[in-house]
Amino acid sequence: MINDSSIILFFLSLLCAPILLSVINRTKAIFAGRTGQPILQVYFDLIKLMRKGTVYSQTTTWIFRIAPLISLAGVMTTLLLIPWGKIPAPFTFTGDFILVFYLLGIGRFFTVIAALDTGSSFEGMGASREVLFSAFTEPILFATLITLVRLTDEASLTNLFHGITPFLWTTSGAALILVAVIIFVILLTENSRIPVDDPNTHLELTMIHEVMVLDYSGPDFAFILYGASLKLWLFSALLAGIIVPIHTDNVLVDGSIFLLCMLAIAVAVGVVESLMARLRLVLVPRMLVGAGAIAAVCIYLTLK
Amino acid sequence: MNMLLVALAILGIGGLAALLIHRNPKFANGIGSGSAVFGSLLGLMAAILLLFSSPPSETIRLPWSVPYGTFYIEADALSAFFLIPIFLLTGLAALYGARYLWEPKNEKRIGSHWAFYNTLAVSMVMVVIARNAILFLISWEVMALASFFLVTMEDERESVQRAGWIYLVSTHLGTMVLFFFFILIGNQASSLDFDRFVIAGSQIHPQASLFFVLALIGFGSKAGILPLHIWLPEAHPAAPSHVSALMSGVMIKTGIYGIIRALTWLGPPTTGWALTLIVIGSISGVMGVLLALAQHDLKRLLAYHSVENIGIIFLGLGIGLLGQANDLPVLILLGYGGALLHTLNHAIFKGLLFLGAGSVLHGTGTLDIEHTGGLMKRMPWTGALFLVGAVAICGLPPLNGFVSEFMIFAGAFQGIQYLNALSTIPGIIAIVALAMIGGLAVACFTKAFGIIFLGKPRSSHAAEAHESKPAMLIPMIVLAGLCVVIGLAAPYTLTLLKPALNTLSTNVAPTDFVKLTNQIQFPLTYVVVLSALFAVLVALLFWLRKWSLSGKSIATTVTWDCGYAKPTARMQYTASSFAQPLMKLASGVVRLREHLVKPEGFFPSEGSYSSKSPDVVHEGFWTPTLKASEWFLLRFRWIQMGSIHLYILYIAITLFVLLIWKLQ
Amino acid sequence: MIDLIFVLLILTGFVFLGSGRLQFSIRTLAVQGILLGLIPLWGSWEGLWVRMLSITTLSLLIKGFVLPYYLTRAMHKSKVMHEDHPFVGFTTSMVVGIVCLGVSFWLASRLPTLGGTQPQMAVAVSFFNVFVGLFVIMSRRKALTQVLGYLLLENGAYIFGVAFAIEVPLLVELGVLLDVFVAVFVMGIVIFHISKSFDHIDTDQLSSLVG
Amino acid sequence: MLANDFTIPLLLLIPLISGVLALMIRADIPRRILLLSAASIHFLLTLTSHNAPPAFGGWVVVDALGCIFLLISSTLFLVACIFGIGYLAREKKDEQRVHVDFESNSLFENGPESLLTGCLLFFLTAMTLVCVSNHLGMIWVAIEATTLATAPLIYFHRHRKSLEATWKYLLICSIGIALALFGNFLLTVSTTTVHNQELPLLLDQLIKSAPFFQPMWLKAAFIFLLVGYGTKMGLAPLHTWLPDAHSEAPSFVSALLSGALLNCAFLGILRAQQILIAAGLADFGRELLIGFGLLSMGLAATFILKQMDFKRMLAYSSVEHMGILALGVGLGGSAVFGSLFHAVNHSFAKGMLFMAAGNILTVMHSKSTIKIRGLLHIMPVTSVLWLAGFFAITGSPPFGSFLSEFTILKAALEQGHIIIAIFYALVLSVIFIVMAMIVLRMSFGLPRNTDPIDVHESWSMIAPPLFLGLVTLMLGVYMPPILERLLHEAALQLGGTL
Repeated sequence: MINDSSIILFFLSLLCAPILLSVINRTKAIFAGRTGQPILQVYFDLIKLMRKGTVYSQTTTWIFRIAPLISLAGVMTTLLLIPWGKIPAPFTFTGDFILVFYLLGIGRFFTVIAALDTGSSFEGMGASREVLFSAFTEPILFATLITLVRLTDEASLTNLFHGITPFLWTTSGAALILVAVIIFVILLTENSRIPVDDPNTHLELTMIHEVMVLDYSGPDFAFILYGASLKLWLFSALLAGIIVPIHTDNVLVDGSIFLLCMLAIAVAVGVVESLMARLRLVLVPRMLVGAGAIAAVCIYLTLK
Repeated sequence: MNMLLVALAILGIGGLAALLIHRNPKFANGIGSGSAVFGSLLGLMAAILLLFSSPPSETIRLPWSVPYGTFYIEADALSAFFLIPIFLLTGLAALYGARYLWEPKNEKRIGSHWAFYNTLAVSMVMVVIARNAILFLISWEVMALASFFLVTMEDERESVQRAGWIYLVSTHLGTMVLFFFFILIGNQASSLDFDRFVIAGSQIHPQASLFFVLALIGFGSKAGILPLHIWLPEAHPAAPSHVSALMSGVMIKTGIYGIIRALTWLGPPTTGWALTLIVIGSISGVMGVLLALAQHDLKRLLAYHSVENIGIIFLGLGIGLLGQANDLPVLILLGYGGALLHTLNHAIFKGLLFLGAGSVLHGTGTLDIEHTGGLMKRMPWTGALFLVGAVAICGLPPLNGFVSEFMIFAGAFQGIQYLNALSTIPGIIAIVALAMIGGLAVACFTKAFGIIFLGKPRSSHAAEAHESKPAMLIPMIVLAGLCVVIGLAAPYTLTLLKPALNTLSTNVAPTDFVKLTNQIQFPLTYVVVLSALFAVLVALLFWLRKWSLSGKSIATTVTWDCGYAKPTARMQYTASSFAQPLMKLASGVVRLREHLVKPEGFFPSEGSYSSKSPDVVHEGFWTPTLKASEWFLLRFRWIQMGSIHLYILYIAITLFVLLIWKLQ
Repeated sequence: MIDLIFVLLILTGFVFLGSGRLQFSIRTLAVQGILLGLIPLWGSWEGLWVRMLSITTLSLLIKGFVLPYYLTRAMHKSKVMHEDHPFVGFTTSMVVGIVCLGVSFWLASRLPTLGGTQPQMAVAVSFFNVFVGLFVIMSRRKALTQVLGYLLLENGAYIFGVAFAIEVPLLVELGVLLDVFVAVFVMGIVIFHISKSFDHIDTDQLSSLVG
Repeated sequence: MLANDFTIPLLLLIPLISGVLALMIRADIPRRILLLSAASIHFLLTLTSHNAPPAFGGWVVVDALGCIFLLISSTLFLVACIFGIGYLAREKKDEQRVHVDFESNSLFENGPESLLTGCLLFFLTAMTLVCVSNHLGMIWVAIEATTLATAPLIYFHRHRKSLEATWKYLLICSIGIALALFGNFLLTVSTTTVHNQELPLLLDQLIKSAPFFQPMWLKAAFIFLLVGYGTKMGLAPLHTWLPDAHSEAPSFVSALLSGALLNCAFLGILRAQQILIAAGLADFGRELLIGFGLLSMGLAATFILKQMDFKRMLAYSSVEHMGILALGVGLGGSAVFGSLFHAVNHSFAKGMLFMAAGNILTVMHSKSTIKIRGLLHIMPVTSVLWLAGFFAITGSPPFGSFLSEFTILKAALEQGHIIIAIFYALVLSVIFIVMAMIVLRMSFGLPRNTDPIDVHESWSMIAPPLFLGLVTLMLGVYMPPILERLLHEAALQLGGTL
């Protein structure tokens, strides 16, 4: 069904998304004992990029040009299906989460082939790793969804989140905690944060997501950066929806709780990034398989 | 019905004519392909009419003078639904083939080719509408033989001969199992007419599971489920591209049809059957896509993807069965609906992809992915159309592949939602498998598309590739169009499924049926709306970028090369390097034969790496089995040693034994 | 008296097994033929003298004289006088013969007696000759000896026929005789060809067709 | 029906007399014309012969069973003659009297054509006699006669191998026949129990009074008859002469041997089985037949695998199919119908294959399944026939043999012989696989550059096998009502059900 009221929230999230990135950076800065960049830095970057011209490699074709549009549009569309915690999403229907992940999928598809379009071996490398990790994350995500569906007997995100009540936490908190952990891990992976990937490094060989977009510049790169922030928002929102059981019917209260939770998640990510080192690439699959194992445990818990 | 028969007649006569005038290749080609195209057009209309005809099925039943045979054909909704992809692809592939085959080296065989092609078309139709075991088996085997001769068209190639033999053997063994299936079930029904086969109406028949297994093996070998899939990766690369499109797109679906038809006879299913189907489906799906990922021959890769998609269809069927077993109507509709729709979809995009592979071969002369690259620039149309197919087969919105996978997913989730602990297990397996398949399929097709069409040419083949003629592009355009249309008109495709679903979900009350179909239509509608929004957003962003770039510099330069002096096309990521990390992880199930020559010394002169991935099941199971039985049989060769004395000894011994044994 | 003939028939069988000289074997066969010819005289023929006589004379003629004569000629043609080293030595062959005899008597005893005048012994004797015939064919090298063995086999069957004075119509009777005759005749021709194109008639060397 | 009192006598006399004539005629052309006309007249008579009035005092009649085998033999004979004449003409055309045997590079010449023709016609006479005679003794005489008539045919190519083959054929078959004679006598004795003296061996009378026969003697008789005629029919392990003879005889003769001769021997066994059934000992015979059937099928498979000589391959496939026939009759029930129908299919399909093989042999000068490649490019039509024949003989739809083999399998499962059914299906599949290996390898691929290219395939080479192929194809999709009726009658005679 459609909740017109939530449309505002959709635009709101489009607006706020980049803040999360800044928050992460700020957290890291604090840990490193620096003052760090201003909270709106990401917005400045975006605007700057939008102002610039652009450079295309002569190897590339229209695929390269269309890819950023598609991935950004994809993730924007998904935000129409993501509720703010207990506040229902603009669109909600049975199995909407399937659409969410497949929309991310098409974005990924085009980012990857765009990387191959440049014919650069580094970007090829990045592409290869990207598909490798996504091949792991997708089944795990769906496994966690199985758990949630079993727990709440609901099959759409909004209802799922509604189904997560304090009572549910008391009855099957263990499963929920595990699910939260898994989703956090996946958040780190999908948004190429430490310990999976280091967005700040400048050694192409070590990067995954960043290396794929080496050849972008100007507005295209702005789209990509913005898309990345939206993706971060999306996963944080999923996490938030799971860990916040409280539900007052007051939109303002719920909204603010949700936002606070989002910030908390961003801080958490920052903390992790400051405390952990980047994993060796070969270890990443191991970590993901571990997450898969946890997911299996969750499912087992729900079958009882 | 009459229209259908007329279509068949056109196909048959056209094929015969093509054979008779094979001395004049030009006419033979024209008549053969022409009749195929017109016949299928007519047939397509007939099929659609039949699908929505007010008496749900039309029947022709004539006496037939062969033992146990009656000439009994019927076109109910299920048959009609399967007729649609058959005729659709037959026509388009024929249109494509007419141009594709038109080369001097083919002139001698073009007549016979079209004869077999049309025979294949006719026999596939007969398989779908036959209602008597003898008629069915005859059509079934004619289908196999016709396709066999199409596969072995270029018989001078060693690989083709091997492929032909493997295909022939596996299909024959499958048919043998079908013999048992039909005979046993026929003995139950004391008739070989399908309408008598409905054994033991509502209660569970003691032998039902046996029949189920037999049907699964017999039809599964045609559909290409693991471990009976070995003929697909051999046959599809061997066949001419439009034939591979037809076989992989439609012919293997007759196996699916057979299983569905068999299920309608076997009475109420058990959760065990559902689990079986889902386990087989998951294994076929995941293994199929993994093996595909390891291939460097484009058509082999596509062939393994057929295995994968058959797996997905099985998952759908499994969900449907799960619904029947626990009478959960919504599952029946979502599961069977998804399976049927995916059957249609797979026919469309796999046809598209094989035709695309055909024009790659036509344009570059090679199917080895490693020798291609940068084709997007030289053959833009093929590239774009192949891209559509690739996105569709990965099941990504907004194209058709997503719709069917969505239905299966939704079905599985609903199952998890409504069923009790143990009977959810099939659903869980299905979901995880589907998710895995999804991720891996993306990996596989980004590799295929990216390496073939993007980057720089890796060989001279690719460097002077040329775009195909319109006659070859038009069919692909039509198929690509269908991918988009079905994707964007998802709720309406449901009306296409409804009649067929109605015949399958017998134990659902008509009122519920309507209610449920609407209930399914609802999410699909939203999927479509959001897909549309997505498209709109893309357009907006495009406009936005245009606006922001207006009046600014848009430079072009070399790809960022980290300051390497002379980057060459050979330095690009290759298919094998792209797939390598996944292959490393999957090394348990997918064997990778690597051949590496390391660069040696201070001034390394040469180094090379090549890898190929033989089929695990083939090498691990079938070959040893054959070898063993051959060894066993050859043990008995001493019997015929040439010595007449020995021969007479046999007679004497036989006589003695019989006398002493029988007269005591 | 008739039993004497049967005993003689058995003995001839043994003689055949023991002898390596073809000439001698052929003579033995001739003797057997004559004995066969005599058997019907003890049969019960109600007023069928003509028939009885004709058959007697015919078999006497063919089995006693024509075939032996023809075989002798064939032998001389192929210049093979002696069956040297057969697969199974002559003494051993005799032993085998004794075994065959035992088996034949056992089989005969298995078959219940049917009232009437039929001499039970005939059954055993004919079985015996059939088996000996088979054994000879598979234990001897020379094509000619194998033909002789075949005749022995044939006689075995024939003994049975005449001893039970089976009333097979004359036509068939003649047919049988004719067939046997032609068979031997054709075999003779083939042997002749063999000896011509292989310049030997050792059938164990005729083993090029294998597998 | 146009059948009249003279039908049967004519059926016998025409080939006999023309055979004698053929021996005397020196010139080729008139002799060939004689052969053709005799064959065709015989064929026409056969068509009209069903329930022709018995002749020679009821000694010869045409019952359904006989009529089927008569039809097979006569048709096949006619077609084979047409093919054979073309073959002889080609052999004569290249003037030199001496031919080269390419396997052993030895020289050989052909036997006199007059002898060949004469023996062919005698062969036909004998076969006809087997099919029509109502008297076991006469059946015996006739079957022995077929042996004698065919020996010279096998030895038509005068070289060592064919000589060896002929010798083995003669000796083994004669032994078999001798045993059969013994069987006949035993049978006669077993009839004495009826009223204390032997009955004449007239089939219908025997069947009437069979219930009173002495079972023990009858069993002994059947064993001897089975082993005897089985040798001729080629049931394993008595089949040993078969591959040699088939591979060495001229192809159209091989076609006749395996298409008609084996059937005649089979008919001999069937007659004995009829009596057993009437005597209430049906199961005794059926057990034995099943045993021999399965053994033959299994053994054939081992020898078709990796067979080096394609004519031998066909011969072993005949062993297999004889096994199927025996099995079918042994199973009883609807399998009997299937088995008789299979006899028809097998004869035509095998005839087709042997003729195709003959063409291949004349063009490629080799019987090797290894050396020959790419026939599709050398002699397209023949190799298409070769492939079609392969599918026809292995019982793939839409050929007739599919229906018959299917029927037998169905019967086996109906009667709950699960093991037998599985074994049967297994062996059929194995044989399909191993034959496919050979046949496909021969047809596909590129010919060696030494091979002749675009050979002219004359009508006399193509038409006969093509015709037979079309017949089997026809039988796969449409069974003529007359044939159906015959088969059903015959099945009833053999205690089969419908």
